[in-house]
Amino acid sequence: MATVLETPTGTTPTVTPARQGFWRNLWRVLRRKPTRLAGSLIVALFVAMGVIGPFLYPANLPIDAGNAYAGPSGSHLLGTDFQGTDVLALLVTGSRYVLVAAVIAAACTVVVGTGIGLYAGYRRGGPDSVLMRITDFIITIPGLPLLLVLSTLWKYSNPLTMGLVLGVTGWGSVARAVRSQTLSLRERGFIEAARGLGLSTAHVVRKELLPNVAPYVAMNLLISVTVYIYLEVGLFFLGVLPFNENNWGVMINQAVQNGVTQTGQGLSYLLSPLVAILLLTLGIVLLVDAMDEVFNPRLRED
Amino acid sequence: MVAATQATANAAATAPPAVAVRDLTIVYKTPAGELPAVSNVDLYLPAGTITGLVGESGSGKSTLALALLNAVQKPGRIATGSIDVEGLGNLVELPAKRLQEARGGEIGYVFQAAQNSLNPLKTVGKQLLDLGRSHGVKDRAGLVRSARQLLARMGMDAARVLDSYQHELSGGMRQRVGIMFALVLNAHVLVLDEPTTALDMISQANVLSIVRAVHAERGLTTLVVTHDIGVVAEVAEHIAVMYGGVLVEQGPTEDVLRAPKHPYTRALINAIPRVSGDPSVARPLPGRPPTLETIPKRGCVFRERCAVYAERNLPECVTEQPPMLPVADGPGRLVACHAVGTKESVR
Amino acid sequence: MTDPDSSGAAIEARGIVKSFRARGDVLAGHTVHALRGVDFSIPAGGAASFIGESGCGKTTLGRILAGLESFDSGSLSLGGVPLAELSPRKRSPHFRRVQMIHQDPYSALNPTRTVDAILRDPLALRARQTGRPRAWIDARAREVLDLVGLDPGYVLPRFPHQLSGGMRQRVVIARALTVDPAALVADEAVSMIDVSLRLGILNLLRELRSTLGVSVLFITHDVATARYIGADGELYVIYRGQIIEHGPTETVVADPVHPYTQCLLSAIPVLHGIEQPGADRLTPTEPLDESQPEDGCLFAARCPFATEKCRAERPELGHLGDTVQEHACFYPQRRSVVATPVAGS
Amino acid sequence: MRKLPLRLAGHLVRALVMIWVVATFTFFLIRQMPGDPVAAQYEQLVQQGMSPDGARNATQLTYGFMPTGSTWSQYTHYLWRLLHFDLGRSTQTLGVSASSEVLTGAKWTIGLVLAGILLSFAIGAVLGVIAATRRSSGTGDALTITGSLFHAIPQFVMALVLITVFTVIWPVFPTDGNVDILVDPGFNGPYIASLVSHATLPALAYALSMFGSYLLTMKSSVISVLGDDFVLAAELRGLTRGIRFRYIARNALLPLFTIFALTIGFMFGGAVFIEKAFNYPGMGVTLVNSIGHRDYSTMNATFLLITAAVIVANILADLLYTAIDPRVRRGGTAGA
Repeated sequence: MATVLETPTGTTPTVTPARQGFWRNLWRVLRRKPTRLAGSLIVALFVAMGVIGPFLYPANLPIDAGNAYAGPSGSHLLGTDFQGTDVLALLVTGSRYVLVAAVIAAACTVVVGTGIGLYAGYRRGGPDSVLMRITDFIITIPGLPLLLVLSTLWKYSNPLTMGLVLGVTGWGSVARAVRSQTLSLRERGFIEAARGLGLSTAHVVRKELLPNVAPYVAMNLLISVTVYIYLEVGLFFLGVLPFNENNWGVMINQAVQNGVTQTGQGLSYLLSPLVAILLLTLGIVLLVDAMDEVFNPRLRED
Repeated sequence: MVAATQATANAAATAPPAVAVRDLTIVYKTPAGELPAVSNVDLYLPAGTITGLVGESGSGKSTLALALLNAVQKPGRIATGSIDVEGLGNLVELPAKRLQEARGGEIGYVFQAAQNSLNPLKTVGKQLLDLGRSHGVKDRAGLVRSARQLLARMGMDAARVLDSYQHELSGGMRQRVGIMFALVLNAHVLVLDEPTTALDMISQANVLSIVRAVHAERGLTTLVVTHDIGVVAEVAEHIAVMYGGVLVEQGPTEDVLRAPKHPYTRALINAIPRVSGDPSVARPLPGRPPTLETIPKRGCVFRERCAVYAERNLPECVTEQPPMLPVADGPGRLVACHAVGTKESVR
Repeated sequence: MTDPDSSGAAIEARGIVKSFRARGDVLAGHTVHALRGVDFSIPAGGAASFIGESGCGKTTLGRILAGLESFDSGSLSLGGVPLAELSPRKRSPHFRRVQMIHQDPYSALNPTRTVDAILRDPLALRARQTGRPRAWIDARAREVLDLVGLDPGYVLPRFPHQLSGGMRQRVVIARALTVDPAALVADEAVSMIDVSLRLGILNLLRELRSTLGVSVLFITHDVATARYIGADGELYVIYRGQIIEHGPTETVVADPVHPYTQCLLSAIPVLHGIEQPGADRLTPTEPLDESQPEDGCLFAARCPFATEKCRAERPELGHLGDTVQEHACFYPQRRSVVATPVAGS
Repeated sequence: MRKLPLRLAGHLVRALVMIWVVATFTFFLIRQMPGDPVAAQYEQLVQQGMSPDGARNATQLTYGFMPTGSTWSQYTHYLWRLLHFDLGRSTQTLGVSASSEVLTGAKWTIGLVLAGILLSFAIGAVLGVIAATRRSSGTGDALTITGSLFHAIPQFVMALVLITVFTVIWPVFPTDGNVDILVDPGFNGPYIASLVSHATLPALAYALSMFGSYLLTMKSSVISVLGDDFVLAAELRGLTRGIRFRYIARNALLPLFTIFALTIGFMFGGAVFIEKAFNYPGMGVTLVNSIGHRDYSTMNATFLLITAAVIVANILADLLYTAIDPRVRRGGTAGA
């Protein structure tokens, strides 16, 4: 359950009371609305699929040419693809690449974005305007065309490279959100008071700024996971990347290549990855509004 | 100092209306059910007078001020009682269209200096024309002319102000524009909410002198809502003190200040540091002002912080909300306290 | 005058100058003179109040004394130690002994931390500096809360939004006490608190002066509050960055000689019925405007008694007309502007 | 109005710097290609017996930059040509300059994106106001959930869903291309009808995948504006409902423009998916095909033009914002 919701603040290994309180609060906040429970269930399902999935099926899935494009049936819950392989198996085994890459990218975005946002917002002056020019630049460059151009260079064979590339190009909006939040926080009295008491800048950033910025970071983290899933699956769908192992984007690409949209045959092969993405996106979206309550004691209470 | 212009002269001709608030209760919907922010208030604003409504946070004074324009905001609503304005009738029952015309037309409301009561995207002049259009004013030139007179009367460069946006005006200037908007359609009842909060002493004195002058010239019935007794003492002939949604005392300002009857009024006056006389005479009031949730449901709302109850703890202070009763030795003086009131001689 | 190196520390400031380059395009390129050479001194455990209209520089002076703002020129010493020459790193331990109490209790406390966490961090720092054991931190946290009249059991586990404005301001003062300050700079510390509770905070500040020997600098536009808190201390009246009247609080309030001070005191509302207004109450002829002339007396443009000389030369702070208090006016004149209690009230 | 030209100048400088950085980036990117295509073509021509100079000129014609010489001279030469809007030749369709190749696609993409933006802006803003005004009721929550859901649905998923529904299950719309080839082009009824029918699904895909973010932003901004003092003041001054609504709407639109600027990059990016799914001949498809065929000069040109389009759109959004918000247009501090 933890990977997707892992927030950057969870660095200290020992679970200090505040941290233990964090998980209990998280559960209390999630329980408050049924939509959030549904959301966390969906996300948990997909995370489990990503972690356990590939172990449930043999390395190369059985092909049954005679039974191509079969509709959903008893033996094949979601039907079969153009080679007769079971779509459900493809979906499950294909989920790991997508999820791992998205989580890495999101974590990378959050760390880079929050770091730059906090630094720019807190330091202001020269470094702030330089960093903000860079952020504007990153935001203005259209994400997908950039990835396409980069795809000629790297082949994104494993999720790590895909995650890093996505992360490096996508931290713009998090940085901007965190910076504006830090700028407004900086005017608040408690930041100046902390400095007046002689507390170190590290303390001010970690204990005073970060907890106040956390809700925005968490929300951006979740939203960026959905954006990254959509970007990477899209890249495979466009067919610009050679694929050695299967994933959702490949399934969609293969379905379109084999004329599913023309013939209408094997619709389940095309629709299952689409529905999987929609479901996962829905799950994450339902959790987004909980993030504010998790980090803000005033909202958490009533 | 005042050039009585033609516009203000005919405005003074029609006599200012009196305003009578009878048994008014306003409740707010909260998770713990509907709680009264204002309970059973009887307040009378004699025609042509300035009344000062004093109260701390949670006293319900701002809610009462909004009620005078029947504009209590959700989740609040007027549960019982009536607000009769001479020549208009009971605002609570006024049809929506007539109420909309009365707001701005007969009754003007002025916001705090710190609040932005103007649309940030339009100039003051354009918003003045919007006001005219909403009230079906045909003679736009006349409207602009009386607006200019009012602004000039308040010591402002009318042309420049009409052409500027809100962010180009200071707090004090924004407030005077608010006063102009409230009176430009010849309203005769003026309600000012905390007119001097967040202003310096000198600009506060300036605003209060403007309020006094405009009240006299245009013959208004004015209500000034504030937390600062000094402001009321400076500008109002009639004072009303609220605590926890209840009107605890009202009467002529000088009499009430000279001989406050209600324990809360006495404590409030005593808690203000003075600029002359022995400084150590001031005493803080123990406890803290109530919020909507912590106002006691039964008995006197001030009981927990009341010196008289602490000393004599009369049983009815706990069981029964004290009614507003005339005081033996003061014309027009009313107090809501079991220990005072006419019954005092009996006790 | 207590000796400088007692637990408290005297603060001496000479010729403090501070100006800002305004960024708004109306004032583009025009520098705002916040402070124009201010002298100020306060003994250990003493009291001083600064009054003046907003924008006159009193808050800037407070921030400079608390080390939160740099200053262009002049000298500043705390407990006899001149701070101007020290490097920022060496200066900060000294400035830590001057703590600022902000006006807005809602923004002075971190909403995501409990009072316990808020007090614990500075106390941990203090424990490390003074070599005290960890157990001392909890005990000291409770002590400072008692000092400010709060019940530790009730307050420690709570978040700021669960406390009232008055209680929050007391927590702010308690946090300041964690570093055993020599001086507290209270900038409009009570203007956002309910009237009935203000006196509680003011009394607290007075008690801290007697019990801990902490000196209190009170910045406000409300003269009566300034008088209450600094009754036995000094009163400084600031106008457009210059001190124009300074002396024992009672003298300046009862017997002001500078026309600006007189305008300030005349503007205080009179409690008719129990006070009668001063006979010759004054009002300035113009509202305050930054672009008013800089040469000659700064108040000349608004002064009802300004003469050609006032517009030409700028009077220096002095005792012209053998007044008890210092003032900066060529024509000091006693005027009864303050409301006095009506007999028998 | 003195501030406006200042602002414009700032924008232009930033735009030029950005385009220069992107151009440099793609220049060096192409250098890193496995088996540097430019050098490969040069050797190949030399092997075919062409003189080194002839081969250099031919390659230079194709790629738009000199195959030999120091990287610096190649770079400066490349920039010099860029200033003349000459982005080299497309290797895919011989003889056609890369930029013209892209421009043909550009007008389709911009048309689609524009339609998508307008549709999503309208739907999002209107639904946002409704969601805000009825936020405590069921419709409010329902709209918010749909808004956040549609906001999160990727563009190509939306495109494929629309295709499956409207061309496979219930074939109402034509499937691919931007116009029916049989119809002779020109300003006549059938041509335009086929143009529109081909464009509806892609534009709808844009709108449905974008209106969510406008809805959410509009809802939160209306709610915050409703909390402003001037809304209550307008009510207390007896302004009519219509005037009050206009006050609220105009103030609530402002945050939408900032979101608008942010999503433009997203929209042009999305063009690649939607055009590929609908096989609509826009810049996006040109980019994908150019990568597929290793046609680097077209790829470079397309990427530059897409970035330029995004920058221009951002500048327009910012100018529109300045036009509406006087605080930006006539800054300055309040007088005494």
